[in-house]
Amino acid sequence: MSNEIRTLGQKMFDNIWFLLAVGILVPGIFYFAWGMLEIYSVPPLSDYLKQIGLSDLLTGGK
Amino acid sequence: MNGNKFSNQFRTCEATGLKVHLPAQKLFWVNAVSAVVFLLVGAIMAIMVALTRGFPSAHIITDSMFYQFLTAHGTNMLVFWIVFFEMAGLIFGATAILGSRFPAIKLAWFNWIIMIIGAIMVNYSIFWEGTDVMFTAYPPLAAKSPFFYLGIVLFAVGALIYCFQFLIALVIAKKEGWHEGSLPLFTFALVTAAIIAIFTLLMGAITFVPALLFSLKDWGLDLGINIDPAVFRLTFWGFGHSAQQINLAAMVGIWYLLGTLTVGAQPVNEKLSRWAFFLYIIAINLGSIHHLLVDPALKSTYKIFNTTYLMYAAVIGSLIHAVSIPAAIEVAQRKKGYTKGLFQWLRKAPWSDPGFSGLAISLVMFGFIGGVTGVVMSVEQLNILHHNNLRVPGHFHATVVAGTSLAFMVVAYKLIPLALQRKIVSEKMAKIQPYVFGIGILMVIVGMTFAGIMGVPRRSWDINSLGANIFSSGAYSMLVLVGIGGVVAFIGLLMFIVNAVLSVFFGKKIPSKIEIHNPPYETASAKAVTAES
Amino acid sequence: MAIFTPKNWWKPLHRGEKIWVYVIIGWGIIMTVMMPLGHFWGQNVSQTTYKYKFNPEKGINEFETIFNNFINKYAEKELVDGKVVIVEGKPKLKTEGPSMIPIVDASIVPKSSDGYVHLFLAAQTYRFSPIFKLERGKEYKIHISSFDVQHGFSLQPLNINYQALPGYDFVITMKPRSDEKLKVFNIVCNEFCGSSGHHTMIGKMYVK
Amino acid sequence: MSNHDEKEIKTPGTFVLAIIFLVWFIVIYFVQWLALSDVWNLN
Repeated sequence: MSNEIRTLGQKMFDNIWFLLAVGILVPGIFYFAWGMLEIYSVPPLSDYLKQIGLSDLLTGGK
Repeated sequence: MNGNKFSNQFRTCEATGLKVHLPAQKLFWVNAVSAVVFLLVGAIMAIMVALTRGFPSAHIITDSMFYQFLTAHGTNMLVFWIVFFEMAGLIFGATAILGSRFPAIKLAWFNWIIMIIGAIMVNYSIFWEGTDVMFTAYPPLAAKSPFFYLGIVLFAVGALIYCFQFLIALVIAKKEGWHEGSLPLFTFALVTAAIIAIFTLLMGAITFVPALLFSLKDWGLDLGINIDPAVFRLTFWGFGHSAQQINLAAMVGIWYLLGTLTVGAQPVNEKLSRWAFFLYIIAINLGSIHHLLVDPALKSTYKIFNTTYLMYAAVIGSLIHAVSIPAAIEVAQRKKGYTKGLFQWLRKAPWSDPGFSGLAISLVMFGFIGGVTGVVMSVEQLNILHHNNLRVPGHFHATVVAGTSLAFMVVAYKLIPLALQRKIVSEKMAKIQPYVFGIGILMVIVGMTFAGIMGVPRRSWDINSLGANIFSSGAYSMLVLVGIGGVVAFIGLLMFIVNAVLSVFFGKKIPSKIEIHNPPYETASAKAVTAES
Repeated sequence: MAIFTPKNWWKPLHRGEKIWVYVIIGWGIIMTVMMPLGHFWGQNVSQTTYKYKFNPEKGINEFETIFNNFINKYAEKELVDGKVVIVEGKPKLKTEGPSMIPIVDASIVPKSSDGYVHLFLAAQTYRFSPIFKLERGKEYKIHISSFDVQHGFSLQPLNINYQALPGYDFVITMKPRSDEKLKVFNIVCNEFCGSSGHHTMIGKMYVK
Repeated sequence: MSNHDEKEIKTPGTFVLAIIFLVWFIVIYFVQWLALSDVWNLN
């Protein structure tokens, strides 16, 4: 019974720890890690305004 | 019967022959009953919210009450009702379906206790402290006290331990010899749900633990933490939307289960169905990005890559189920002799069985409305027409309410006799309940979707207060449809709640044999134990 | 059955199943290609974002400074007999509506060195400020951000929706179409921003 | 358990339903793109 031949695909799908690892890693990398990288690489506004010649808006202002 | 170390008390279900682990049955009971209690709270909130939105000039409740109630509606329905029911489902799928025992019963009780404390804390914070930050709780908007965040964290921790316990229960079932070979498809669906849930709850921890620490300054403990709104949104939706993908996986599993329980359907091709679940596991959580498609801070490459779910892998998964479930039913029905024409099998299906009618309504509404609108609104460019207007609730009422909640309700009609040994009090009411609820919620969905197309924002107490002539009269009549549909759906929901509660407490008890069972299969570890003793 | 399992279920698909799988994979590819196509034909949602220091508890944030300078410079002033009215040493601004929203005529804002007219739109509880007067057929870069909590920017009746976050300046290129007949557009907040006034939060845009 | 392994399974009804669904899906999808092109011109 237990020593019957099962295909590799069936073994893969029967392995819940493999499924768990895939299910955490794929969204963990593509969604979460990449997203955090995007957010932390947003350039600062003041540099941009200086670049387009609006630096006079950056000071004073009350 | 000679017991070995693994033997446990079981009850055999007369109708199905399934063995139910007795300690697990109690756990199933508390989780299912908790789910229905929070469903009732959410339902009362739902009718108030629907009437307020449907008839904005009537001002049925005040503005601050409306936002509190909407917060309560979201959290109780989307989190407490559904997750408690899913925990009950995990226990059922790991024990009764496999004929196995549930390990670490005491830990499981501990999980339930912290989940219930968490859920009560959140409701306390909403109703007594007036927290009205919505289900989303975007900072810098803050709840009235740390109880709100603490409640969510506690609830999530309890659910997370449950998920791991479920996975371990499967390993134990095999190791001790309760079950052999591959998992049944229904349990495989629950594995998918549990894996998605683990990712979800980890993201939930990353989101709400900092929010909790930040909010501790209300109690005089300033930890100097700042929460970046963009980061919160990213991690929150990793939690908030993935939580709905748990529902999806659990619901599809229940569809297969209902197909089996009602017409004896068997999956036409196990490999194909399992591939579809595997596509969910790898790709579906990327879809959380579609809440952030019109957000600043994220660039198009990232948005497009994620919102395609790895080239629509998850959508392909759903389209596979969309065919393999009806195909399984068709094959089973044709075998019974309903072979005339294209659709005799469908016409002669048991439409008066809530399990079947609920399955059909849930499948059609989920697919034709929920799934299609979901894919459309998660196209990066098209999202600009959808973001935060009433089309979004229109979409998720089709998926989570007409799809998941209805499937959960009708499977409850099957599980109460099977797992709780109680007869359903009113079979007649159960028969019409899916139709009443389905019609009501369809009106809500249509109303919301078309009002959203005409620009009506979601989460607004009274769109008149923006000024006259901002929205067309068509938008107002669509809101009326939401109000009326809300009433009908509420009646349908009450029919379920009353029937389920009465059955669980006062239903006729179904007698069944209680016996000590040994694991039916010999395994290496079981042999080792017998050798020791 | 869904509750029992055959031992070896890794079996090839039937012909009908195979066809269906090919069809849906094809549909998936079509949908995947649509988004980059739209993107490269000019439908870029996520144009540009810049971040700034946002710290609501420690006084005024950077965007507020920029915004105040912008308003002081370009907002329409109250005139009496052709002279600007001065209140407490400051020129009094022309405002509209109960929440006293200043008005900026975009035609007096000069082009920046990148060739665009840059306009600043602030969302705050519970108003959008200022009211812009735009010209048909001209392209503008509108900086959208929030002073306090998260807000939604929903341009009605076009039903174009964006998210406004504090700490992030979302720069959106907008061009009122030359064939557009509407003269008044409303900006509705569609992100919950507070129970006492979220449903009243509205701004306006005029197109000449 | 599954005893229809060898012979070809015939599910014409499901096939029709699936085609109806796919057509509905495709129509809704492209109608939305048309709606978008109405408010957002392509360059």
